[in-house]
Amino acid sequence: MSTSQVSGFNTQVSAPGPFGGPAGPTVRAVHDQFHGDLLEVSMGPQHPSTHGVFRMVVTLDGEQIVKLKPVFGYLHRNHEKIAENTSYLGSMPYTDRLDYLCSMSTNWAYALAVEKLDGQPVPDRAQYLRIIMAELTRLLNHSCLVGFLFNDLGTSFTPLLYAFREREKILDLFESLSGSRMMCNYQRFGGCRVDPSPEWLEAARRLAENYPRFLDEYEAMLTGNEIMLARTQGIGRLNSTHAINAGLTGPVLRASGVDYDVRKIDGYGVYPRFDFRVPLGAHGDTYDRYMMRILEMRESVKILSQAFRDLPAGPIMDPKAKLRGFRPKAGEAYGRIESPKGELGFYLISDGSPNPYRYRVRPPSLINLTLLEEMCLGHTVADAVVILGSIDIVLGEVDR
Amino acid sequence: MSPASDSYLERAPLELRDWLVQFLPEPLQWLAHHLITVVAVLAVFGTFFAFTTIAERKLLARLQNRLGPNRSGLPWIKGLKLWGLTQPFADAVKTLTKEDIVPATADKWLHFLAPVIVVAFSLMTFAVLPFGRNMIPVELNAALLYFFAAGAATELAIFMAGWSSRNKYSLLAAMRALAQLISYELPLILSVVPIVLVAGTLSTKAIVLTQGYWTSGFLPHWFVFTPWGLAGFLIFIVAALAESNRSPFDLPEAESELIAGHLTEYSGFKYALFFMAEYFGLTALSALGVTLFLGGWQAPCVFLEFIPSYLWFMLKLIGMIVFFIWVRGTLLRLRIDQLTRLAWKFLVPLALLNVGNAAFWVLSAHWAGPLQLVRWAVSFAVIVIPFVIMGRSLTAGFAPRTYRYAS
Amino acid sequence: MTTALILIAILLLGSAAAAMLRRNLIHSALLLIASWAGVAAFYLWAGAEFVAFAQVLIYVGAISMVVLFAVLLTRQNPVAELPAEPASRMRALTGITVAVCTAAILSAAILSSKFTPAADTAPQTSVKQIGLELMHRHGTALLIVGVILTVALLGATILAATDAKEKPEDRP
Amino acid sequence: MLGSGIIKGLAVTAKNFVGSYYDPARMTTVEYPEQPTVLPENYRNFPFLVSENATDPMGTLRCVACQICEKECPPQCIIIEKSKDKKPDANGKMQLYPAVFGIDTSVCMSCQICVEVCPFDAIKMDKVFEIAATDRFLDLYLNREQLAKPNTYYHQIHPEEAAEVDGRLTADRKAAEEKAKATAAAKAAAPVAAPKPADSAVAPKPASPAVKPQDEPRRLVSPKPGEGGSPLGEGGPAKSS
Amino acid sequence: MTPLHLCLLISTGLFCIGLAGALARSNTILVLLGIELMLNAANLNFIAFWRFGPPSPPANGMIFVLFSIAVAAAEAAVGLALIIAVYRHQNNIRLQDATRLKG
Repeated sequence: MSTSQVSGFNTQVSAPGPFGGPAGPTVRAVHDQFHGDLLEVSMGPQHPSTHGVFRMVVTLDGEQIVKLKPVFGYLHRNHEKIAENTSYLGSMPYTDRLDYLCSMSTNWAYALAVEKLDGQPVPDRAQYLRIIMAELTRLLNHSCLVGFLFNDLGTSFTPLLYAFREREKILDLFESLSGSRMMCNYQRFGGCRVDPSPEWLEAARRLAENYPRFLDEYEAMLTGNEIMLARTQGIGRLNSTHAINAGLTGPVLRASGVDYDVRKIDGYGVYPRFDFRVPLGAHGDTYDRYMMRILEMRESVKILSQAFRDLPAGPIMDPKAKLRGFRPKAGEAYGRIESPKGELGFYLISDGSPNPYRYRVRPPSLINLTLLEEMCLGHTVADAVVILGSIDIVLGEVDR
Repeated sequence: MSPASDSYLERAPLELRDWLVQFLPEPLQWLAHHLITVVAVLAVFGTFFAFTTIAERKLLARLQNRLGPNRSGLPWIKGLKLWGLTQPFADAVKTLTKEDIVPATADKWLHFLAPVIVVAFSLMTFAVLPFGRNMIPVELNAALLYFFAAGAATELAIFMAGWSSRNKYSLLAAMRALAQLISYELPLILSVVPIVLVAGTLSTKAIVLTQGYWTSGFLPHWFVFTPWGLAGFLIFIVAALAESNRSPFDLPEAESELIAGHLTEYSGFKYALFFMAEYFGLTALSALGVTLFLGGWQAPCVFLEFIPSYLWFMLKLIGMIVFFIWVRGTLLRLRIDQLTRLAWKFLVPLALLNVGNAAFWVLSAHWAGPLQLVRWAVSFAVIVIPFVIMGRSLTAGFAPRTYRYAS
Repeated sequence: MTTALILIAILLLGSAAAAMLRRNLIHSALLLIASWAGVAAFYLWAGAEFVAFAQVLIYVGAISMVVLFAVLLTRQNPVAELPAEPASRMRALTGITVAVCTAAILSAAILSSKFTPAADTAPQTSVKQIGLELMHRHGTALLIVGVILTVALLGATILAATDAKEKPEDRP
Repeated sequence: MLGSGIIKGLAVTAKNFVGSYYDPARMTTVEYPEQPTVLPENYRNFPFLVSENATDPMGTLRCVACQICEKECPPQCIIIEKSKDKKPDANGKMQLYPAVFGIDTSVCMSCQICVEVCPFDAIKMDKVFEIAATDRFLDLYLNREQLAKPNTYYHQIHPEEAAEVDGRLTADRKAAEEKAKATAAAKAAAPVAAPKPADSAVAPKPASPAVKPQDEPRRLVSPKPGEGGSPLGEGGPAKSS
Repeated sequence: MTPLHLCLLISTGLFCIGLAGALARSNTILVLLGIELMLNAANLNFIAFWRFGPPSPPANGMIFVLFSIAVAAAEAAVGLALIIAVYRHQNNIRLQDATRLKG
């Protein structure tokens, strides 16, 4: 027998395979003089908790992670290049598919960039509608996130389905307004596509009003749970220097205690007219990242109630806005918003033709992912999936 | 014995068996006697397993505000849905007809042996459980010891499954299963020791009989209604959850990390066997819990004795299983180090204290009048104070936080 | 009666011999567990129920787990294990010779001794009786065994434990 | 005390368990084939071509083969070939018509941009969603005949929007006639310039249960493969039986 | 040949298999397991004599075996812990490599 099966593992290092790689067996031990025997596990791209076709190559010492390599690109769709060969309007439905959980905010970021490029004004009502949609999207995204986070933590789908119950209501609203649940394609350059009816607004207002009740129930269920605390507190710590240096944004950055919210900093749209607070974490661990989402949802509810109160009447589309044959003047623009996952930006260069000359997305999911190894080192496999869950990535946006 | 304990319903199953046996020639009678018992246990708990799966799916669905499986009816009858109750049989047909895939590099023999061993041993545990008055398959002097001995082999099978699959996830699951078994066998057994101490026997039948008294007719003398019994019961439940790999201790098959753990490379019939063994294990441990702590087949009140004993047993068993399902629908999974820490730093010391507590209970058995109150108070204190203190130290550093907002 | 004993013996000796011959440690360990189960079967056959269950519980349930754990934790550097030096072959040969000699001597001794015929049924011993015996006549021994076990477990824990270094906490 | 959080969690799930029996707001699932999904008026899935007359759909297509939608379609799933001759449209004006109009629904992403850019209200969004096919090339490519649906169908699926469009079209028609009368000039071939649809603020009713998808699910399977000389019919692989 | 002869022969066989394993194998774990087998063989003898031997105080043999099992468990625990410590030190568990007592 050429294989030496003396130990528990099929530690076969017989003849190398035809292409120089190790031959055959699936279980292969990696030897490392500092850690003893290591096990290399390729988690994904088909794995229940990598949130899509994401892959982590984890090197384990027992259950502890000594090395983690994120691998992505399995969902690359060439979005940026396609957009350079499509009209400005034609890219709008593609942006739905970037962060497919929050198409409304992604739409807005793109519309913002194009409006900046062309100097296109937006009527007041449309600005308010955009904020309503963006905050509803934030509720939707964060509900999803906390649900999935608990699934990564090992619940049998119960919190996830409670979260999905609420998400469903928001999706129904989106569907009745824009015609599609997730691929809303709602924003246009210079306004919005459809004006919501009073009934719709009433339904949305009631939803926002009832949302804290769901949050209370949700928090009562698991926020104080001892297992939950033990599984999340102190796990995946990220200090603020690291987070800033890596360019992280969104709740992940704020959980590390950095006060950075594009809504406050840029004041894009009509956000300066709203009264809301930005929660900040102190430890930068998974629990803080989870709580950031919960607290942001509560703030979103506040923004929504103000928006429904102050929503002005008027057109939803700038009358001068062009739909067909749209050609912005030559120049460049960067439009960014605080998407639920972080700073989402679109960088556009126009040469005056109907297609953008250069089109680039700054995806928060991808950039927040860069510190995954940093956060996971020294923790166990079980923690790695939780940390990944707490970063909140959508592979459509990571791979583009 | 009240007359109710000798009612027709009570005796019916046994008399049916005897009636069937008498048709056979004399030398075969004892064999038939035992065969009928075995077949009856297999049939009852096979069906029970089938309905546990559907009950679990339906209850979990309701906990999650869903409907659960409600489609499967009977074949060739359209429109008949039966609330989906035939779902397990459809599942069985599905798993049995699936292709059995064995990985190319797997250790074929162990891969095959693991599900067989796990089912065999989990079924063996049923032999010493008293399902009703005079309904116990095998009467053993050392029944409890037998139960734990048979139960110990199941995690071994999980290890075999995980190791032989030659899959990294399965291997990690195998390691976890070993760690879990080593950690939780001890508190499980220690939680039972007080019962043995007080009842003075290892025989399950005798333990049930010890609990068959009532104070003024409606306060049953079940062990769970004593301070040490309650503590033992809680430790037992936690350890039983861990032993049967149920949430929140389902680490060997932690879906979010290890895909399906030791079951990753199993399909078809072998997977079904594992699934079955898991539920058998759960049922057996619940049944043991019922036997030891909840009075076994005894009725809770004297005037309810007209309901046959085996029905009481089933009722309590169902109650336990529903509780396990409820826990599964709520809690999240521990990490492996937390799991072992919980066992060694919390459950084992508590269980040891509880043994001392039971000893005190036995020694103070003759205390009467106001001393009785003292006895209860001391017994409670011995358990509650360490629970609070050790609970504090276990969760030290973990607390809900308050957050500041940016100005 | 004797047939059952011979079957048990085949299981016991066969699995033990196979365990010692296998190169795969996990197989060895699992075969050994089978052999221990065989010993338990022998106890059952001899009428020592309590000991049989204790054997299963302790050997199959506990020691086997520790052994498997040790096997998994001591994965070997594959390069170091490959060559089978002549020295080890020599030692193996010596070991087997010694074992065969011992077996021959012992068997001869056993076969040449005369034993009084045994009783037909096993001596009746209940669990309670064993417990009383343990607690009264062998109380001291029991205590000593308890101390040995405790010390052994503590020692094992200290031996196997690594000195875990606390990582510096990185606070934001 | 240890365990209090766990007990709280158990209480919440128990509440949900009980609530699932008497509180319909908690249950969001729909038992699908028996219990039809209520689609909101604005629901969109795959475009179709509006024809004025149900009896002669090919003769009364509103589409004049201007190819704007073909150009604007982001995934470029629309294929149009102009006709060589002209046919009178609803106003009696002589117009081109699409000799070939195909939509590859395996590519279409239902983004509605074709509807928004169409100046003739000729293409609208359908509401079909029970679509399954056995051939992923031929069955998912819809040709002119399969795409054409009468205006009455449009009224059925999007009542408010259709009424609004119809009103606008008749007004335009009247204006065109008056203009034609007033000028009495030679027959103008210029197409009626419809206002941009995005300007026409369509008021949807989200909660209105009036929308009933009583239209039977449209099968996308073409009865005869390769019928109507579809461009994919020749180049595509032979349909496997 | 009485059953006692048979039992003793079986136990001899088991003992010698264990002895051969302990002497011949170079893997420390297997050596330890060989020793465990020898212990078990001794236990077989206890039970055999308890069952078939001359009358003795009741349960004597069984109690002997119980003590023996307990000590064997302790031995296995310490032995395996030692093996793990050796493995940490020299990165394999071959007996012939463990020649130095100093760490």
